[in-house]
Amino acid sequence: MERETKVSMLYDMLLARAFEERAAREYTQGNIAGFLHLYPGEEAVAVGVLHAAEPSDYVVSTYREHVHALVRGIPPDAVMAELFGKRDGCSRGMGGSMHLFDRERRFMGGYAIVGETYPVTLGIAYAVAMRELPEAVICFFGDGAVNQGTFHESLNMAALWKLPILFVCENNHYQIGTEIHRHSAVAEVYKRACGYRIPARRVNGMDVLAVYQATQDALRHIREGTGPQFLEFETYRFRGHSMADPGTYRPKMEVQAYESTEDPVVVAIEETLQHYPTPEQIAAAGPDSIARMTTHMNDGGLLSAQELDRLKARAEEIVERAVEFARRSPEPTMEEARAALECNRGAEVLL
Amino acid sequence: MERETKVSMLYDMLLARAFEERAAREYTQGNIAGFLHLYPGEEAVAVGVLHAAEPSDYVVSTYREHVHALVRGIPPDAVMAELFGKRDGCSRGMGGSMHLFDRERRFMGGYAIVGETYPVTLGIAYAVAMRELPEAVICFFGDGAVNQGTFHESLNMAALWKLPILFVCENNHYQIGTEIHRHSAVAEVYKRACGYRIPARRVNGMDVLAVYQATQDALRHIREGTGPQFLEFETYRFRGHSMADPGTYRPKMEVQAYESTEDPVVVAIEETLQHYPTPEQIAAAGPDSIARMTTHMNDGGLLSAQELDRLKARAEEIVERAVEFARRSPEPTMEEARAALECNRGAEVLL
Amino acid sequence: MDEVLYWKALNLALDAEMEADESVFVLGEDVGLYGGSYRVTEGLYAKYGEWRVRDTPISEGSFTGLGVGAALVGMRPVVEIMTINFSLLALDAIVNMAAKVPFMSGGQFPMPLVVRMPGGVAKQLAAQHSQRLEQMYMNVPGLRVAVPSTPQDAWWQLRQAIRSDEPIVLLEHELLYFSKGPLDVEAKAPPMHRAQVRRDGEDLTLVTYSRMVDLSLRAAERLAEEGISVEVVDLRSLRPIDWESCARSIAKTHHLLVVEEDSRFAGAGAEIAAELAERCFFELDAPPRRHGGEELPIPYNGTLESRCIPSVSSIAGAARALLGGKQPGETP
Amino acid sequence: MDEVLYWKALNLALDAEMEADESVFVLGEDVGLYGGSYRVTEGLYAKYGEWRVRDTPISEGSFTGLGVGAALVGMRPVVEIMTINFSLLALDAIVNMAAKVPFMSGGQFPMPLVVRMPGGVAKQLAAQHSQRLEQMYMNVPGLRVAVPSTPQDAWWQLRQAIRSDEPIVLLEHELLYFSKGPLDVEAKAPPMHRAQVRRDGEDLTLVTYSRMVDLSLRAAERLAEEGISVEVVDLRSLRPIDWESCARSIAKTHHLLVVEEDSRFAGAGAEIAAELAERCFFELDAPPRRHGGEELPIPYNGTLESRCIPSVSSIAGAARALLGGKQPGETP
Ligand SMILES: Cc1ncc(C[n+]2csc(CCOP(=O)(O)OP(=O)(O)O)c2C)c(N)n1
Ligand SMILES: Cc1ncc(C[n+]2csc(CCOP(=O)(O)OP(=O)(O)O)c2C)c(N)n1
Ligand SMILES: [Mg+2]
Ligand SMILES: [Mg+2]
Repeated sequence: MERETKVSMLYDMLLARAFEERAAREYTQGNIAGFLHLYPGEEAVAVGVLHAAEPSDYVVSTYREHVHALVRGIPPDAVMAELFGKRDGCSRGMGGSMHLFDRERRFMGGYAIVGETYPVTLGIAYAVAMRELPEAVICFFGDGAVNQGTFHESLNMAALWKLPILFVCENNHYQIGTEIHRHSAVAEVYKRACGYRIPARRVNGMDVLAVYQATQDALRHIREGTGPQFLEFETYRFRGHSMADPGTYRPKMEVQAYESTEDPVVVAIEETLQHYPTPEQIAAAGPDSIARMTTHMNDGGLLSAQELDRLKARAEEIVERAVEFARRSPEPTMEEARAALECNRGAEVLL
Repeated sequence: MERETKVSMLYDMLLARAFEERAAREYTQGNIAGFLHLYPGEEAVAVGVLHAAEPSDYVVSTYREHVHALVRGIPPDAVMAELFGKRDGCSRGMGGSMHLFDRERRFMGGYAIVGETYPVTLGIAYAVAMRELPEAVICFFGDGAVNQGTFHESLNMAALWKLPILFVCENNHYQIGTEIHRHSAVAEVYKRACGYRIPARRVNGMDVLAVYQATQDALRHIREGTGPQFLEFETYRFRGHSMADPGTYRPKMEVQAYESTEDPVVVAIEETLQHYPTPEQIAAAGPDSIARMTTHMNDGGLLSAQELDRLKARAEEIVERAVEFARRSPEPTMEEARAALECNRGAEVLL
Repeated sequence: MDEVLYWKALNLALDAEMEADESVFVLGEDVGLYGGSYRVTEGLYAKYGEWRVRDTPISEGSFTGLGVGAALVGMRPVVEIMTINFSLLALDAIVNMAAKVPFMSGGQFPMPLVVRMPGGVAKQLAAQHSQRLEQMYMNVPGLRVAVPSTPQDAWWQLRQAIRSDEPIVLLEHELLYFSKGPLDVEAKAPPMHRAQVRRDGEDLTLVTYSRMVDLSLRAAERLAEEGISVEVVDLRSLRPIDWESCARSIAKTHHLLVVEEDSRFAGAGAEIAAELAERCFFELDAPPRRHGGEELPIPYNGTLESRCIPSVSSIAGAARALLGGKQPGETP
Repeated sequence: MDEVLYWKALNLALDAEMEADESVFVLGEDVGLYGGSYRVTEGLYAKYGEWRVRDTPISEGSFTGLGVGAALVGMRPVVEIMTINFSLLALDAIVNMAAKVPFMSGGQFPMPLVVRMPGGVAKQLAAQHSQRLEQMYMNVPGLRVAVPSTPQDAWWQLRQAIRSDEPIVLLEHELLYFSKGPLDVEAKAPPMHRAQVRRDGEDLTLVTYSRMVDLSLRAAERLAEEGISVEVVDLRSLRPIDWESCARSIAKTHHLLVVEEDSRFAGAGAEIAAELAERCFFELDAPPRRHGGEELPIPYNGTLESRCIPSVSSIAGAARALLGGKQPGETP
């Protein structure tokens, strides 16, 4: 892999972290409302997967999708403005945090009813297959989403018709407050794909290089026309389920056990808090998937401490600018809301 | 196994066949209406499974459930009267062919929306488990029903909470006109249970003794408290999907291929017909699961030709009487319909 | 002009649109090899192949959602749900996705999705298979709902629905499939949601749709013999509703009767009657009335089944009662 | 009398019924260990254990169906669907099963099922999470629908629902959970579906339910200062509806305004207005009016969101307009 790719992945992880932390802060200050589902801890998944994808591939995501959107190339300005509900948001302020869309970048949306990403993906992939295009559709979902009926229905059809789909499970072991052993009879999510004969693997989702590699392999198979592939990435979210969730349901021991292998400090903060940790606390928290990548690059002589600082500073600055942009963006009007609803009316006469 | 049990199973198969053939005739004569899904060809499944069950077990079935109801012990009179839509039907004429119910016999209903039997079963089994009773719940469904989302959701919960459920797939290889390879990515239905770690087996559903044996084994495990079991019975329906379906979508060769191993003659009639074959044609059609059992008993010296004739005659007579009963039973009234809807109102004051 | 069956008109419409536009495809249970439960897709599998006429597993939620996904990238899927009763399993795809995604994206995506489904009370199909449920689709901003009652409208409205970039639910009636009517394939279609006066009259405006149009017309004939002149308005669409056409009629007759097959309480007729009661309040000489089905799931028994929904004579009775100022029950 | 929060009243009701009857159990996503998204099941897991307070996977269709199955054998399941938006995935269980099985079996089986769900427009939850959907449950013979607007009613109606052998949908409002009100646990409950006059008035009958009761009462206060006397009727139930209480009020005021949070077209208000327009036609001095939400999915943006549903001032405006004979839009 080229050094450039690695740097770019690291930068995206830094940007993702900075963006989400700032979003949390803006939320507590009342600039963002509604449900806000943050991604810290899971960055390696979005970054590894989407760096391995082509711009011609499609992405379908959930309500926890800011980072997918950013890595896909939607400008941070447009994402932040959407979280603020402003006119220059990527969904014009109509969708908000859980419903980011960008047609041009083939970012087909964040869907907030658990299980919707499967059939949407199925339909896009059906169109791709029918037109015999070399594109793939990447479908994100969580471990909890695996128990929705559409998972089963859609995987069956995807396999039956050999559709070009990469199913990506972000297994953070929790469905809000319910731990995976309490929601799934088989906790190794990738094994659920066996009922459809879809090739499936479990991969360490805290290791961005492993994620990237696994995704590349899977996409290659898909482009060979052999049908869908399934990847389970084991990961962990450092925060509560959403900004409304203190996350106190996770036993301290468990959080620490996970940290000791992956992220020894940062998460300990969480469960004592009703509120989101400060950026300083998080910064002080030590190695996680980002730290791992940083170490890897340092050890390989690919990145100096100065360069790292520069990347971090750039990320911070971009986020700062995004907030500024979002703040200044005007509110959408009722006329714009009506126009959004009627965007497909065209010249058609209704009555 | 006792001779008595075998005789009783053979008799039930004969009764089932006679009942269904007669229902078909009554349908063409306008005494039965709506959708009428018949069971000829599949008798060994209902008979084998339900003979292995206890009266304290519960049964949940589909719209193709007349034979399940009969074998469960609902009087043929009450079943036929229900097909006629009469007051003495087991659902008082309100449910009809697809909705047979008998609370006393723990026959928990025929459900006509594909996929409903799973959650209903789940709920009954949950109650049984919660009350720590030694009962099991038997859930019938077809090969096509396996692709409904509730299959997945319910099997996961059943396995997760170790509920006492026997899942019984009647795999007749068709979802109306769609053959199993065109509706399921994995056509070995029992393998679909692997995603939930539910023990599963495929068994010849044309062999009533094999069905009985497999069911006994499975129920024993269930009563040991180890959770659900899954049995796939391979079978074949000799008729169209319902009386509205000529069944012409099945290639002649395929039907014959199946017959040559299991039922060499009877089915050939079917696909040439828009109408149901006459009882004479069917009678002339030769060995199927019933013939197999007859041969087995003859060979073992368990049943003389005379005894067989007597069983057949009894079955015919019972069916004849059932039709007579159904014919004479009065129609239900609008007041009875309202009473059925409000059966649970009790002394409660609504307004 | 040719007379064709309703199902055939739909079949011709599908064929015409599939021929004209490669992005049109149909999917559903048994729509292909089998030719469709009600023959609507007959012959299309042979002509267009399995990718454009796709037999699906029994997975309503996901194959309807497949339609949503395909529409997002410019395909024109026509999803057949075998009957409206099964559409409860697909409501998330229709209500939460198809109707909302174009809006939630700020107007970025097309949604040229058609969901067709037969419904209504047919012949002793019992409670789970006899639902009407039109009202479930009416209260969804972002959806349009069409209810063709004739072969001509079936032909027009299905084609219009396929050509529209908005999501449209097309509700067909199981008992209309084998009804016959004239079809002029060259005739210019009226706007898809325009109501149509099917019979002129002076004394009473009867607003209805789908299968009840035919029954209402027969009731109107019967009433004409008694000297009562009924104007029958076929709505053709349940979202939006062409209020002007209704109001114009009421301004003439000063009496309103809404006829629907569904249970009266909170059925489609509720919106029709409520809006017209408000709009035409000062025009009305008598209370606006709804004549609908009984508040019961449909019984299997045939006699009871037919007593649960309006008939020609019950409609005539309701009209007489309205004009006579009596309760429907009081008039024989 | 104690003042308690609405969620707490529900919590007390569950606790009381679980204590009284071992066949009562609750299930849903995060109702157990986590204590419920809106705290309604708080403390119950510790007290009653996991079999009676069951955390479920995200499988709405099947765990609601589980409730149906358990009810068939005499259990009293209380299913929590995290929000009404997800209940579209459970409609088959509620509409095709719970509401129909007792009937289809000819009256053999009990169905003591309660399905609780929060709904309504809360605070910038966007289109998929801001639905009201009451009307979807109203057109289903065999179901009953309750909409408590106060802690006292929450306590009464949830207990009544659990004790009833019929299936009942209990619609709670997300913004009511943290509203406070008096609770007298000893007071005798009125019939579950009885409407309640929350404020007496002479000039106008305002019929509403759920969160809109509070807004309507505040609008009535404002109007009182202008000399307009509004009678506010809280329906408390959407199926059945207590028509007599509404009609009695209209007989006094001769004016009807229906207020609902949902989009107006084919919302719950349609049935209310249609039936009352018919029943009270000769009592009414002005057209019966509905004041409801905009015909839009709910936008995320906060300003637009609040403009999409009735507010105290828009309700007051609608009342003034009705009495002044003007269109709501014309009044500031
Ligand atoms: C159908 C449905 N049910 C419930 C919810 C509420 N809900 C939102 S996120 C969530 C948990 C999802 O868990 P998982 O799939 O593991 O994703 P994660 O949030 O952990 O990324 C739930 C239950 C929903 N949005 N949709
Ligand atoms: C949800 C739903 N979709 C479609 C149907 C229509 N339908 C009735 S039976 C059937 C085929 C079921 O096939 P299978 O499960 O194999 O059972 P079989 O009829 O072969 O016994 C279909 C599609 C239905 N009743 N319910
Ligand atoms: Mg998770
Ligand atoms: Mg089958």
